[in-house]
Amino acid sequence: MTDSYRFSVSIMPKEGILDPQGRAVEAALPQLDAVNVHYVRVGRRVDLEVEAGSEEEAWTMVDRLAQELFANPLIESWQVDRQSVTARMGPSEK
Amino acid sequence: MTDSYRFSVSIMPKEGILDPQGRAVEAALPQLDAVNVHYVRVGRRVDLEVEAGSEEEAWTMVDRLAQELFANPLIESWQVDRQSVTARMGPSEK
Amino acid sequence: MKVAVVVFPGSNCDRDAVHGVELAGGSAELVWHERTDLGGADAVILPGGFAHGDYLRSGAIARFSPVMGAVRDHAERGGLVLGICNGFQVLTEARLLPGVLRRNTTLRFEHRWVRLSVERRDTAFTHAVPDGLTLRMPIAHGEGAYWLPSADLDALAANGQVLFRYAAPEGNPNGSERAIAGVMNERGNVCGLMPHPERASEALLGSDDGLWLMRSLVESLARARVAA
Amino acid sequence: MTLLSERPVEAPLHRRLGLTDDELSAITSKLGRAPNDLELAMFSVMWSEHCSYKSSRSLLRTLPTKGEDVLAGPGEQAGVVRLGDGLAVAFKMESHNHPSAVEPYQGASTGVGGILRDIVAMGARPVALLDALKFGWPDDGPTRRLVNGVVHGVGGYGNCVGVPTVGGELTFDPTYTANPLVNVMCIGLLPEDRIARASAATPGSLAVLYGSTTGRDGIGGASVLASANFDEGSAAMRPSVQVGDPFAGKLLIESTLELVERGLLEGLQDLGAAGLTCASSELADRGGSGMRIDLAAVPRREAGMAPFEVMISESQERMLAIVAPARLDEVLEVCRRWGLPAAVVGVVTDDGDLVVVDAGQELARVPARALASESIEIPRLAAPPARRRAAPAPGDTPLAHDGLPERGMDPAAVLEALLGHPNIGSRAWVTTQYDQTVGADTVAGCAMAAGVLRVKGTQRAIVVATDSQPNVALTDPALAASLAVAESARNIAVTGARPLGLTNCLNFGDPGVPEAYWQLAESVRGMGEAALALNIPITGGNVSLYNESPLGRIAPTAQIGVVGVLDDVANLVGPAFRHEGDVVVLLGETGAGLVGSAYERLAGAAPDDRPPSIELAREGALHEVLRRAAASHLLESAQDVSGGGLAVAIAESAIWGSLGADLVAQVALPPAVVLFGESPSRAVVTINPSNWNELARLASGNRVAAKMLGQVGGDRLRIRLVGVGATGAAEERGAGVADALDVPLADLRRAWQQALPRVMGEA
Ligand SMILES: Nc1ncnc2c1ncn2[C@@H]1O[C@H](COP(=O)(O)OP(=O)(O)O)[C@@H](O)[C@H]1O
Ligand SMILES: [Mg+2]
Repeated sequence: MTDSYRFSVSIMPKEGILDPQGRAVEAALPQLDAVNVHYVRVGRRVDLEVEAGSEEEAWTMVDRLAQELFANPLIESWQVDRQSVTARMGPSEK
Repeated sequence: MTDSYRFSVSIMPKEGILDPQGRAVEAALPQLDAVNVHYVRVGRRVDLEVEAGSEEEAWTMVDRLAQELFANPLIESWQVDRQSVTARMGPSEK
Repeated sequence: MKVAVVVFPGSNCDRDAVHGVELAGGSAELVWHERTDLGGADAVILPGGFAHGDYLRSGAIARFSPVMGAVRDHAERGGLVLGICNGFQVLTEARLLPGVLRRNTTLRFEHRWVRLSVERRDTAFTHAVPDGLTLRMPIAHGEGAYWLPSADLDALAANGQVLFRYAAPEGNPNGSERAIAGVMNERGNVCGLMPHPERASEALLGSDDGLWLMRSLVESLARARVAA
Repeated sequence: MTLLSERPVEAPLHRRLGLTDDELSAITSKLGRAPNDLELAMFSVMWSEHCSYKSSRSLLRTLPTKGEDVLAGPGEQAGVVRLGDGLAVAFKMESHNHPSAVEPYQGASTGVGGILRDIVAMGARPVALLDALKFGWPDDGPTRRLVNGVVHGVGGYGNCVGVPTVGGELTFDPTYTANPLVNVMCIGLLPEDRIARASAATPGSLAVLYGSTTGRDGIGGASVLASANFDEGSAAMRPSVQVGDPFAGKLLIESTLELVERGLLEGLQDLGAAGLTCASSELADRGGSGMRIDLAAVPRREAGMAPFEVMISESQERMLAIVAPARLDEVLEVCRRWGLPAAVVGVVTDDGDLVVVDAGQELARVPARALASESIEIPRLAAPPARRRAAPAPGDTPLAHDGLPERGMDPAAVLEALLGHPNIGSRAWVTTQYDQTVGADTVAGCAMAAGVLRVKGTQRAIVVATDSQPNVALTDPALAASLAVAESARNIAVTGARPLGLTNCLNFGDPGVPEAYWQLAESVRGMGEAALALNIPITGGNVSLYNESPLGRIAPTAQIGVVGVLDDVANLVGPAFRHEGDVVVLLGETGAGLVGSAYERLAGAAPDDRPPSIELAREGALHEVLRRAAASHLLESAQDVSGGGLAVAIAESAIWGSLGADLVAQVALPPAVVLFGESPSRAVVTINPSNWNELARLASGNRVAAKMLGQVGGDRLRIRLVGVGATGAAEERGAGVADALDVPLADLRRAWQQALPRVMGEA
């Protein structure tokens, strides 16, 4: 019998690799008079749910997907976070 | 005198709004024999650093940017997370 | 001689590639991505398009299509593989070619007529190109900025793996490192380029320079046949 | 239920759904009883302006739609005309204005997806797209975001599905600031004898819904958005945004074409506005049958959808096919292979009713015809505005003044200003974001007056163009519509091609306002008259009303699209100058009237001035001359005179050919009219000197004026003006004759290239 494990994977351009999107955002900031904002980096986030026999097993699956599918290790780094199953992102609380 | 506050903003398709990217990924998962993966949603993540007089001030700025620049409230929800300044995402530990 | 043109869901230059091969005197047939063989073809073309939508990252999903196993085997046996645009992206994602094709530095989809300098004319993909000719053909992509760590770029050039560079007057349209538009593997049997030779194979359409590349491919197969 | 909770609870349901009390009683009498909520919701979307054309149908009936080459006309999902060699072209234009105002990227991309499906639903493979875009002045952040979003959205869908964008229009005008226009045209190619029909004629046949799953997308979009005054402020008006999935769209195109090519379908309709309700009721109505839809069978994306949500959902990338039971397995297999969900959601019946059941329980029963062909029509009141300028009658004497109010203006400076104007300058900023060459058929993309696509396996080429005249329409909508038809057809003729058919998109304001309805009625009249005179059947189109905002009503915009054929692509004539020494010839006569011209926008016009008039017989004669001249290889280049007038037309040919010219123009009229007036029925051609006599004979034989202006050559554009009448600086000096227009080509090219980057704040 299996359980559901929810993860979010963040994929960001590696440090030291030029990020044109981040640059573009920074360039747009003055128009929104947001002058004190720096080091903008733009990446991807993938949320998913894994059916697995154990959390260990679920982690292995997510790590594999992150490395093989979601990120290109040449230029991107990634980070996997475990989320509570209830925490599917709804409309922002803000 | 001001401090640096580091945030990451996750922008995801709203519940109920079609997520073509998530669907395309999900449809392809069997080819990676990852059959037990569901509810894939693909969004964006923006990391940034704010210079502000107080954390309060910094949050206000990020919330505004999230709403006005990063996310389209009609179809996307967003979530802001505070990060320790040191925690700029480096190459993955994996 | 037969060329297999792979059709991924979302490929949209597959029929154009067949047309290009036929103009060059070859014959081609479409091969659905779920196939695990190439139908006995002598060469493979991975065509342009948006395989699986290319939402995540161009070519990221396509590299896992069943047919890619056959493509890999074909390449390992020394068979010719040509990736055009999205096909180039798939080949890099599959690590059959070095490098990454990143988002254009313009952050826009770019459709432009460009000019290519041919860095080597002694390859299976370029031997028919007349000396001194720069090739005029269109690009049409959003993720075509070729990238490698600069040390690897030096090695790539040193190995003679750089086949095409964007040339004047139009120049580098997408921010590719060292204006690289196309590369091949060390063995010289797998090649990828972002511009579209198959769309520039008839004067009526604005240029037939691309035909030199299609011819090179088709004639290479003919030679291989004779040799075998 | 989203839709129902959107408006104040007090109002009765039918009003909250956008139905009037009259409409409710009409529904009640058609049913012979009061409708239930689901039925009411279905009527509300089907009887919306968007689906029922209730305000415009009576006008559209007056249009000329017949022609021996017309294989499918209005009423079908797209027009189809015979191309030759056993082939036909399907084409149509559609608007996605309000969705694009709400969410520019998704609005534009679902607009492209929608028109693509109309063409595919005819069984045609889409081969070209054109996009006609109208925005406010893009000097502020919001408008720039709108422009960027829409252009990105058009490309995002078209590029991905691999259909080249080969033309369009881009116009900036303050009246579009809060209500941009996104009109998209699609052209498809199919064998003459394989037109798919949107009809369900055989009781017992199955209704198969395939493509994407059904979610809450665009609930209320059709009824609320398309039939209520659009107002940014009121969130209540906002639909749950439709999101496009071009990848699914591409799979839908390929799977549908395979289904049609293999003859597996009896009937086919795409799901657009009003979703399943529209497709099922129209299929049944056209087939004179009925249909029974089982909601439980509809593949969903979301849990807990109410029946009405499933019935009117506008989830994209869906088709409803009518399939004989014997063919079902083959159909499902094709969908499976293309990775598309498919399900039998209904069966064709013989009782004429559209019946909706859920888990065996009947939820709605409505005569299909009552929802579709027999939906109501609303008689509207038309009243011209109090003050408006009249167009001069044909042959009217030109006005005395020189139409150059402000002083010290040098013609070359005016030309540079015009070429640098965002409505005239190079479109490259937009068009480089569109794949123009995928398909390997594009002979001319977004560069010339018309897009040109060769047809593989034949000598022929398809030629397409789209135009509009909103500035003239502010003064005279009927004239403007005629001028737009004439310009589109002229764009076809200059290539040497002949027009096959015309489609259009009518973008207007609230039909309940007599002046707005008058603008619509007049435009339809003008469009019909011109199409009839130029002998171009109108095979379809689209009407978009309520294009208003708190800032006011948009300029009346009849967007015209014409498809033509060049029987031998070898005879194609381009607009660029080609050789030094070629002779530059003006075909047609320059007429008075600067109102509505780009020049007027720049310099203003005299209070007693008017728009130029058009003589349709002369327009037709010009096209005849252009075609004959092209066919007998007399022409080196040909370019129509339109926005910016003669000087701009010549300057464009010079820029595209990188060749200057040294010309002399006779000024019988005010110099500004001669150089920058936009009177119709003119073209600038270049010929080898040895061909002059033959061209002159051909022209005079058709009563078309032909004047030699000078020669191609050099790196400057020089136009000397001889005859009386001076403008600007020359007049200041008391000179009797105007200064020559004399400027380096390089300067003109720079101004032309910088037009859009500058106004978008990128240069
Ligand atoms: N939004 C657009 N998308 C694609 N092509 C466009 C667009 N706007 C203009 N074009 C193309 O740019 C060229 C110039 O447009 P326009 O000035 O309207 O030409 P014309 O006046 O001859 O109709 C034409 O080829 C037209 O198709
Ligand atoms: Mg135009």
